[in-house]
Amino acid sequence: MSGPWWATLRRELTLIWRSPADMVQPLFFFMVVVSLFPLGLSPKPELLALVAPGVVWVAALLAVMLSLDGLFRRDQESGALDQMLTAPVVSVLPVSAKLLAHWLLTGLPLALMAPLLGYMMQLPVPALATLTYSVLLGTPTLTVIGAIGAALTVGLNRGGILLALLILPLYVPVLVFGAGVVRAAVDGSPTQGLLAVLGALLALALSLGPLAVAMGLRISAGD
Amino acid sequence: MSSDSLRLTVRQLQCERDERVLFRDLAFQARAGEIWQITGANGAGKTTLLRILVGLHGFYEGQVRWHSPLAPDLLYLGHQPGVREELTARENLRFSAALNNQPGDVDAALDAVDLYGFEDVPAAHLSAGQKRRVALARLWLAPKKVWVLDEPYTAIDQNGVARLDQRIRDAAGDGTLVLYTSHHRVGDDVRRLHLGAEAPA
Amino acid sequence: MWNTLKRWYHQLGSPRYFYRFADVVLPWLWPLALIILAIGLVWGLAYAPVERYQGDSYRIIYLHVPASSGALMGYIAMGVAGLVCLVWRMKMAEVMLKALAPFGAVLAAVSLISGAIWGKPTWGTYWQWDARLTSMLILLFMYLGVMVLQSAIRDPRQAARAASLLALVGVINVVIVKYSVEWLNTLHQGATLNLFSESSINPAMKYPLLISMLGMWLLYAANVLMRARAEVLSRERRSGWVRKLVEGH
Amino acid sequence: MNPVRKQRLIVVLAVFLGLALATALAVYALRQNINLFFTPQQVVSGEAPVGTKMRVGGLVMEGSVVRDPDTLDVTFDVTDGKGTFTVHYQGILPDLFREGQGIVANGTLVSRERFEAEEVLAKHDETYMPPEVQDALEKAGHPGARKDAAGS
Repeated sequence: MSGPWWATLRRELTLIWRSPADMVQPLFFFMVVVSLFPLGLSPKPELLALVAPGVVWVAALLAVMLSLDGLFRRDQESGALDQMLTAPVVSVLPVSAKLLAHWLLTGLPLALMAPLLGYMMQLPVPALATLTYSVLLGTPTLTVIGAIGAALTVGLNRGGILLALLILPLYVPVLVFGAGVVRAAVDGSPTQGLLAVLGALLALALSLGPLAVAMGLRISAGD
Repeated sequence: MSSDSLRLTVRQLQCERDERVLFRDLAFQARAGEIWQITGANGAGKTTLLRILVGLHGFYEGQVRWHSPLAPDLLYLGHQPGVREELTARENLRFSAALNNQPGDVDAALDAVDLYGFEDVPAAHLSAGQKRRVALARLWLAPKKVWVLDEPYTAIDQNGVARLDQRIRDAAGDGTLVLYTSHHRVGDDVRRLHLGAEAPA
Repeated sequence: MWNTLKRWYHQLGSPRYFYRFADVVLPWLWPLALIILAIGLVWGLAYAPVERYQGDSYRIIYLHVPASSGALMGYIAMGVAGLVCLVWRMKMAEVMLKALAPFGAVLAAVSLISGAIWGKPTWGTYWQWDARLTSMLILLFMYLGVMVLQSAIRDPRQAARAASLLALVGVINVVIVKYSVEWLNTLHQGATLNLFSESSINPAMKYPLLISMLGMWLLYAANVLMRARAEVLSRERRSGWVRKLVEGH
Repeated sequence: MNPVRKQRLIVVLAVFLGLALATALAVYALRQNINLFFTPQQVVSGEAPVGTKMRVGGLVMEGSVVRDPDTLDVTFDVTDGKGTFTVHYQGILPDLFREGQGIVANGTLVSRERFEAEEVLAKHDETYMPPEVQDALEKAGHPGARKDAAGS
């Protein structure tokens, strides 16, 4: 039974690996957006440290969202998506493999980049670990929720802006707790409880999200 | 033929799309070993009919009944070949084989569709006809009981057409039900289903 | 009892029967809703006693609370319609889903605006990123999302199914958003009306509130029925009964 | 068991496992007092960590408000009947701020008795009544006239 799942994972990793732009662009976007804030606000360290949790988190959130537009589009245009939906597998399996591959090559790099950007935004060093954990726990949730929107808009023109309208309201809880836990770390407050909330959101997204994505893809195919 | 070879029953099928009735009161029964050619003008609903039959399109009225679970028996080739340009011919075929639980010698199948020597070429460098052949190579992997092929002859050269004809007839001889859309006729014993001549409502 | 309910469900599930039902009910429902809402509002705005601390400014609850409750219930109803639509593929659920969204969005906007007007005298600001205010804003965004998605997909049935899934995900989201922004910041008072315990509002103020709430819900229902009726006609325009209806008049 | 059925079973199990994990994590989080909101009782008993940012809430004690006429400095006591501590704040207080009213303050706990507020919000309580009714209630000594709003 693991055949189709592993085959999909391997295929997705190969696909993203062969078009590195898909992988590099969100990361680059993340860095550029965060760098704009000191220029736009003021380079004062106290001010930057104050807004840093929110800035880094909003930038990460937008980077994940932008990376999702192409998640199913090229499969849909090439007809590969129809193959996946007619194959004798529960479509949640290839979908979950796709999401995992996508997160590994886009979300994970964001989490690894986050402490550097946090440092540039004058976050105190002890809070950087919490920032990394929060992005690590939060980005898969963002990927899964965003994939629901991507699945529903896959066949539509101008899917990009529509995707943003649909999924940004759904991103609110992750943003609130993601930035909140970093702020708590800056203030020296305990963070385990808030990280647990991010974990709970992740578990919820992982258990129901792929089902919704698979259903969204079927709906977009015409069912 | 006996009734247990009955695979598909379609009754009073009606489908509308974009303010237009594509077909109405469509009814037929298909059995194992039969070859069905679906014809009709462009836009007559051939692709939509196939998508309804394989369960991709759900907005229709009437009844479509497969007499045994379809998914494990189905080999569906859609209007687009389903080949990703970033992957090589072999990688593409391997993935569909794994996804569809269709074991078989991937290289031999690529050979059979005249892609010998192109196995490791990324599909982006293949012609339209060659891409379709990558998809068609699945017909030479482990057999399935139902083939649903949307325009399999598109962009295929004469040599390839003859081979495909032969393959379809062989499979039908082994009991596979083949439904395909095309203007090309495989042989005299092929059943025809013509869509169209339906007055707009 | 159960059989009656089941019969209703099936009858209202048929577009033709629904049309007849809406046709009979609507001419009564409109004026009834408007009259009840007017009574509630006039009573509340002009005749109910002033509040001890807030003076007259509290009177906006007679618009604010009915609008907020309507917006919230409308979204939940959309989620239910979405579930029915996805699981049982019922056509009337698709119609209802589409009909519920616009007025719900309007109510969410009314709730935000009236809340802002109220916020100025009580909190000293038109806008605060308070839990309930923020939740209502997100609810408005999610209403808009469902409407935008629906309008972006050409096939009405496909659009309805896509919107169903989004509404269903949205219902889960509303709950989590509510919880998360409550963690972030809470200023808004607790709920005034409570089904299970004694309400913390004086009866002289409560009755006009209940009446205007009833009026607002009826108005919403009338709006939904009207929209659903129009949608049914447009979807079924080629069927025999609609043609007969058009020719008959 | 045929493969698709087996896959379905695995998916269902995974979903239940995920939901159980989500519930467990949520329960754990709820026990951690993640919103760092403390009542006067918790402040006085030492349950609230001194030196960290937090939110406190309670009723402004009658007769405790001291305003500096020259600066915007104000101090007042906050209580919930089980504990009392002093809040210091510099800035303009909201209109609804008055003695006996519920408030929420954001700031830092300096010691178990003193809270340095960065922001004071008047928590408008959810009880609505006409002034005459409140007078009557107060005369009768009815406890409902001063409902604890901050604790709710």
